Amino acid sequence: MASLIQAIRMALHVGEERLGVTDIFGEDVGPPLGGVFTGSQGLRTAWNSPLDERGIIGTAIGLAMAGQKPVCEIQFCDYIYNTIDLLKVAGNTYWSTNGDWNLPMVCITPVGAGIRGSIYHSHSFDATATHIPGWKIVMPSNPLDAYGLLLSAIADPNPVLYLAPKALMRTKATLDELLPGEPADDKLLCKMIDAPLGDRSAWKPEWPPLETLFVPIGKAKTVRPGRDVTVVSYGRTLPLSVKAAEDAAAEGIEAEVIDLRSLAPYDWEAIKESVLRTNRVIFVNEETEITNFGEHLIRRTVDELFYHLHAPPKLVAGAFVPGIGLADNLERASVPQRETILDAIRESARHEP
Amino acid sequence: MASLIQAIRMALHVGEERLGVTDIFGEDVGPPLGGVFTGSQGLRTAWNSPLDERGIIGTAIGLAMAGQKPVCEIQFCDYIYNTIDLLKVAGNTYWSTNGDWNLPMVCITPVGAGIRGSIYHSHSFDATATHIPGWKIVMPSNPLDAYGLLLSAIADPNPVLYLAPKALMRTKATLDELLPGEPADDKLLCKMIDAPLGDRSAWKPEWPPLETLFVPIGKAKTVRPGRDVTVVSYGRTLPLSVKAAEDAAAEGIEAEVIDLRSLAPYDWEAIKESVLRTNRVIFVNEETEITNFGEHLIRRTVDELFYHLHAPPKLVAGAFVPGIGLADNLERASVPQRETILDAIRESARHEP
Amino acid sequence: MATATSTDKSERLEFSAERAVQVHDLMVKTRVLEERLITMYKQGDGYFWIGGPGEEAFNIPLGMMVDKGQGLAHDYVHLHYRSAGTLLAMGASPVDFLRQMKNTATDPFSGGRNFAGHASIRKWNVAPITSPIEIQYSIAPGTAMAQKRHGGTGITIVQGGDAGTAEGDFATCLVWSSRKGAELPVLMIVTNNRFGISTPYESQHGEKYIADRGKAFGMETAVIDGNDPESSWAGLSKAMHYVRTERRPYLLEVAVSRLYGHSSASGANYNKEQLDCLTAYEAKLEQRGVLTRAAMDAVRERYTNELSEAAKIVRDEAQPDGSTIFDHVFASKNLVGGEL
Amino acid sequence: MATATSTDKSERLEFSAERAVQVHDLMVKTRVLEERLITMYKQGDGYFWIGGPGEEAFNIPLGMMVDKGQGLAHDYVHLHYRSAGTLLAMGASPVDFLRQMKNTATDPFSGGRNFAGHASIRKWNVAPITSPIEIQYSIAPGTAMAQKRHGGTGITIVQGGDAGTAEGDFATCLVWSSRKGAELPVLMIVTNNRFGISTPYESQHGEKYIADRGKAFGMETAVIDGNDPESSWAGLSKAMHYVRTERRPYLLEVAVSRLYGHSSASGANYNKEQLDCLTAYEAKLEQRGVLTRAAMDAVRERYTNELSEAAKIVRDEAQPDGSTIFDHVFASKNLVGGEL
Ligand SMILES: Cc1ncc(C[n+]2csc(CCOP(=O)(O)OP(=O)(O)O)c2C)c(N)n1
Ligand SMILES: Cc1ncc(C[n+]2csc(CCOP(=O)(O)OP(=O)(O)O)c2C)c(N)n1
Ligand SMILES: [Mg+2]
Ligand SMILES: [Mg+2]
Repeated sequence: MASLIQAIRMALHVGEERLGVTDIFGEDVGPPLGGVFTGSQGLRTAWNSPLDERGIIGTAIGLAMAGQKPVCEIQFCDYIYNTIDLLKVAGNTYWSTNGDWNLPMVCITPVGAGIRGSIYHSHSFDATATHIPGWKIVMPSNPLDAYGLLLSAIADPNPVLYLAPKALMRTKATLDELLPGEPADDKLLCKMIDAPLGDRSAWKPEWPPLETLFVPIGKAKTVRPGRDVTVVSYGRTLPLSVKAAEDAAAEGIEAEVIDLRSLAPYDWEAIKESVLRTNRVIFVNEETEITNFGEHLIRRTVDELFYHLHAPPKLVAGAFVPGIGLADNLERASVPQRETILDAIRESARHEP
Repeated sequence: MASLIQAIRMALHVGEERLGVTDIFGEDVGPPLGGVFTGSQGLRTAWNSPLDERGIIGTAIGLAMAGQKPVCEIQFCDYIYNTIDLLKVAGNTYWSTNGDWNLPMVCITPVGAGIRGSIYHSHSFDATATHIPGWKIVMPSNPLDAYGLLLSAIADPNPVLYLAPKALMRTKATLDELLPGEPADDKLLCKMIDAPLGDRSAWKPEWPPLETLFVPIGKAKTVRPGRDVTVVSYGRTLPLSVKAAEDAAAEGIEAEVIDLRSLAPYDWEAIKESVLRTNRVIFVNEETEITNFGEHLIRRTVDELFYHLHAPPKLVAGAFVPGIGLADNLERASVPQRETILDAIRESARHEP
Repeated sequence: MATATSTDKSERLEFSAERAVQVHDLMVKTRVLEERLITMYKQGDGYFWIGGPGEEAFNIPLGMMVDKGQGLAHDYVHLHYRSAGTLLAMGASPVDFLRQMKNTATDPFSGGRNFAGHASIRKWNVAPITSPIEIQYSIAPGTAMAQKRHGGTGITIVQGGDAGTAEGDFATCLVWSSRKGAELPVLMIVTNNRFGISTPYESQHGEKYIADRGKAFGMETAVIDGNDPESSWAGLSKAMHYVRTERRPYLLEVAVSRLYGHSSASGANYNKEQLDCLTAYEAKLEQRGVLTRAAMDAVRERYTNELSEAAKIVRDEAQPDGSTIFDHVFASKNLVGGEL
Repeated sequence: MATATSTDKSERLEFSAERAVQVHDLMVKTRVLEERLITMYKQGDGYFWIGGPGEEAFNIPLGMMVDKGQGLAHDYVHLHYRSAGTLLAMGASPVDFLRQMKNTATDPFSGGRNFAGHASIRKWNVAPITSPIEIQYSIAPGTAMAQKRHGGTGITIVQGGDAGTAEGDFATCLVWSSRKGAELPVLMIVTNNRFGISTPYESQHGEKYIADRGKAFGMETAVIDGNDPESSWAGLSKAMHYVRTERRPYLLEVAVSRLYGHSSASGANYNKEQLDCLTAYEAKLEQRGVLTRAAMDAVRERYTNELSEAAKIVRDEAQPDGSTIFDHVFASKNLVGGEL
């Protein structure tokens, strides 16, 4: 049973061996470290870049132009904000050239709070990212999706942004969600593919006989059925939403929880189908709440489903403050908690139209 | 009667002479050009910077730290996207230092479409900007507000972003909206303060005896009263909205038009008061429409005014495509037109709940 | 078109008459194209002009010496908005520049979406020319890295202006191209016209030569006169030969003129104070007896007529339809990966 | 604390015994502080540690030589996250670093908001230390410009690591500091520990010396040994004297050690392979007869006790309340402009 970060690493391995990945690179991505979250340990094409995010995105664009398949990493999404112009260029190149140059590149970046990362290791990036046209954007919340979305991202001929929820990196798959080919024994898996502590110069991973699995970009997944209220989330707040739904169930409220998984394009049909049944909807993410992607989803909801709503659609998101403070009290007050989500579920479900 | 860009220039002059502005700088901001839109012609403290937006924002931060009052310019907001990290830092410094360092700086940048500016001279910046905490953000739609908002921005102890709608730069004040101290004769004004063509090395402007006027940041203005539907806009789409409201009036629909003027903080009370009367609301801007600031306003509307709405709140905004194409057809299809706004007004006003 | 082999010849100070005639022909062709574009702008047949008159004596040798083709064996070319000469020398058709100027649906570079001078020719490895100054320098290491890995003699050429070197992207290219043991076959070119829009070089640069910035990185550098095609050819020969064979970076600074100001935004009028490389080269050719005044006038007349005809064709071509804005947001095929 | 005047003295190769004792005292104080912070992290009294053990022999002379004060007549100091030594030498109190480590409401630098090592001391012109690598180099020209205009001897000092020089911001500082006729009084310092987290210098740099990057800009440069306080002092004296009096930039590269790895994320364990500047300096002082082993042990014991007491105090201090996240989003007064 792989952890989410092991699933990423295995997908990168399959990408290298079977999907033509030529370069996995970024700061500390190559040996000896193999990524600050271990995501690129033991990979054949992984290399360390200069400490220069603009160079990383620029070089990925250039590699893609030259017919390579780069997967680049921005070490933390907190440090991606000096590259927005380049991300916009990557997203507009196919369009600006009227279809002359596509750019098959993947950019992975860890996002979100929940690890006491203070101001610069807690950012979310979904609001900024979803405002950049021309990128596909995915965000897994479990190892199987982490694996299958990354393979789809690699296979895609467009720039794909892969937002990896930092706080879920060590989340394990469940037994019924094994990656195709991975051993069920997680100790064994660690022994096979985790780099040892200390000197690693002679170490080589022993990859399990993995099969490809493509989680389609643009497809949501209903992770908990329910009739009373729809909760749409992704990334770190997805498992929180599930827990809040379980709490609500104890009070007799059955919340349906949808893992959006792809933010661009996103699965509007799945949201719509659910809201048409529950007539109530909550969007949950941990981004700061002004000009937030969840607000787009609310706009679309009121645009298309206004008369099906039995309660105002709700957003549960991060406080609009300049950073997430280090102290536990500050972090908890800044991003959605299980209780905040539960409150929203209660409020929506019990709302009398 | 000043044009909008002359109003900016005169505000900068008053800023220099009476509000302590020490540096007006950016690419081509100093002599001989005085700004690509002439906004900084003849100003005492205007100077040309290297072609380096990161240096411009960084230096403005440093100048502010050192007790100066910098007004920097990013020549077109299309070129601000490599500085988002620095803008975030400017916005979070007061908070991150728990109130130790405030940063009194103004950043002016021209925004928007409407001048056939193609992919890189047509961007809007309000979605990205409103997602950055710690900045105040203003956007005038007429010369008087351009003047009064800029003076308020200069006087503010915080970073203030001043979005100048490119297509309105030559919009003239009306006679009842003269700047305090400016001559009513616009030819005379041009002669006094516009740099001559050709060699300008010996030229000096002759400034009219201007008075300060502070349009408070955070205060909207109702530019057209109406009982049937509220239209909230700002910048270039504000006069378009007024025209669409006039068209609607010919059909018997009385639209109230609010010029938001400040995007952060924004005047929620003004919106609320109006929507409580009209029960219908349309938000208009020209930014691309996914994760758009108007969607935030819709979210807040459904959060607080859900049961007062007699029609779904609407967003009229730019198409979510990677750029605004040069050809006239492309530009028209990409950003709101008078007719699109009129359609939305009709649809909202005639909507039967 | 020169191939990798022919450019590998070491520099020659004198041109053959044949090459001189060819260069002159392309210089005139480029100048006439730019003048036509300016006329179109002034007559309202386009919203904005920016281009390269004054850079022909460098850009044309550059285009002639590019190893043109598709894929890693050939050169990748990352240009900026003054590069029509380079592209004409590579074989591009002037009419396509008129199309982009008039933003017709037939514009092969952008389908009427982008400003004049923003070409994109994937089949020749010509990267899309973009408006944000200097980002091509952050992108170039990517194509060069792929070429280094591939082997052969293909190189990456990246070009931009003097003012733009203040952007961090220029430094990015220096850093990424010169990493020890991972040096890249990049020819970095700075065409120095001593202006950024209205801002003079002297007021913004502490460097005597921009090229000197390469030295700390162990890069070969040179400063050449780009107002003369023969000195351009010699400088480019040397630089290209080095990059092709050593597979290491080279920084070339080139003095050029800006003959019609920055762009249509600054009037697009001929500036008599700038050295005109075409006039200068014509004087040289006449004096050397390579071409007569009459012959050169004939060349100009031919292109003037050609372009005037081309403009008529373009005038009748359709504008793109508004509904097409949603086309090409996402690709369904990996074109750069060889899918057809 | 050295004033501008004392640092203006030209470099001296030998320290007075007095200064040596003072430097040693501060080196020990800093080291003991860092060790205490690491212990706190390891005991769960903090979430993350990053700091400067291994840089004391440079950072302390730097702090001693800063012209400390508020406003344009004094130095502005833009540091990074390994700078506790500099700040202690300027007179900061170690207990405040413990407070930030434990993110208490009493943390004077950020009120429990920011990571350890992210100081901010406006009253001494110490700019807020931020996490994004290298942006201080884009900010520094602003304070320096104000100082240049103001006159006097106040300078701007900006410091960062070796790997970070790959960011465009480092080039921005070179460009903006050296514009002809508008040169800025900036002392650019690169503390080169030859690592960026796990990535060795050799793998990412084509430059033999980072300092060489200043040369193209006409900047004075030097490379010095930062593992010895006396060579640091000499190098800093020379550099500061130049910047203070010439009002022009200077780029100083300093070789330092990284004694406890990158941060707590890499274990924060003592690395025996790195040169320990404190051990080395103590050997020197003992050999010279300036201090005995016993005296030096006493210094360490004193600070160890002091810090252990301080940790106890901090342990009982309150954490910030969740409701305070909305404080300080906007300022109502222009503090930097002198409003009180
Ligand atoms: C990032 C960015 N900033 C600003 C501009 C606006 N702009 C267009 S051309 C130009 C001057 C470029 O000067 P230089 O690099 O010397 O090239 P030249 O035009 O002289 O060939 C500027 C500031 C831009 N296109 N991109
Ligand atoms: C812009 C940015 N990118 C990445 C990081 C993550 N990061 C923190 S420290 C570091 C290495 C810094 O190396 P160097 O500049 O040599 O300084 P040192 O830590 O060695 O003193 C990295 C990559 C960051 N903080 N900021
Ligand atoms: Mg130039
Ligand atoms: Mg280092």
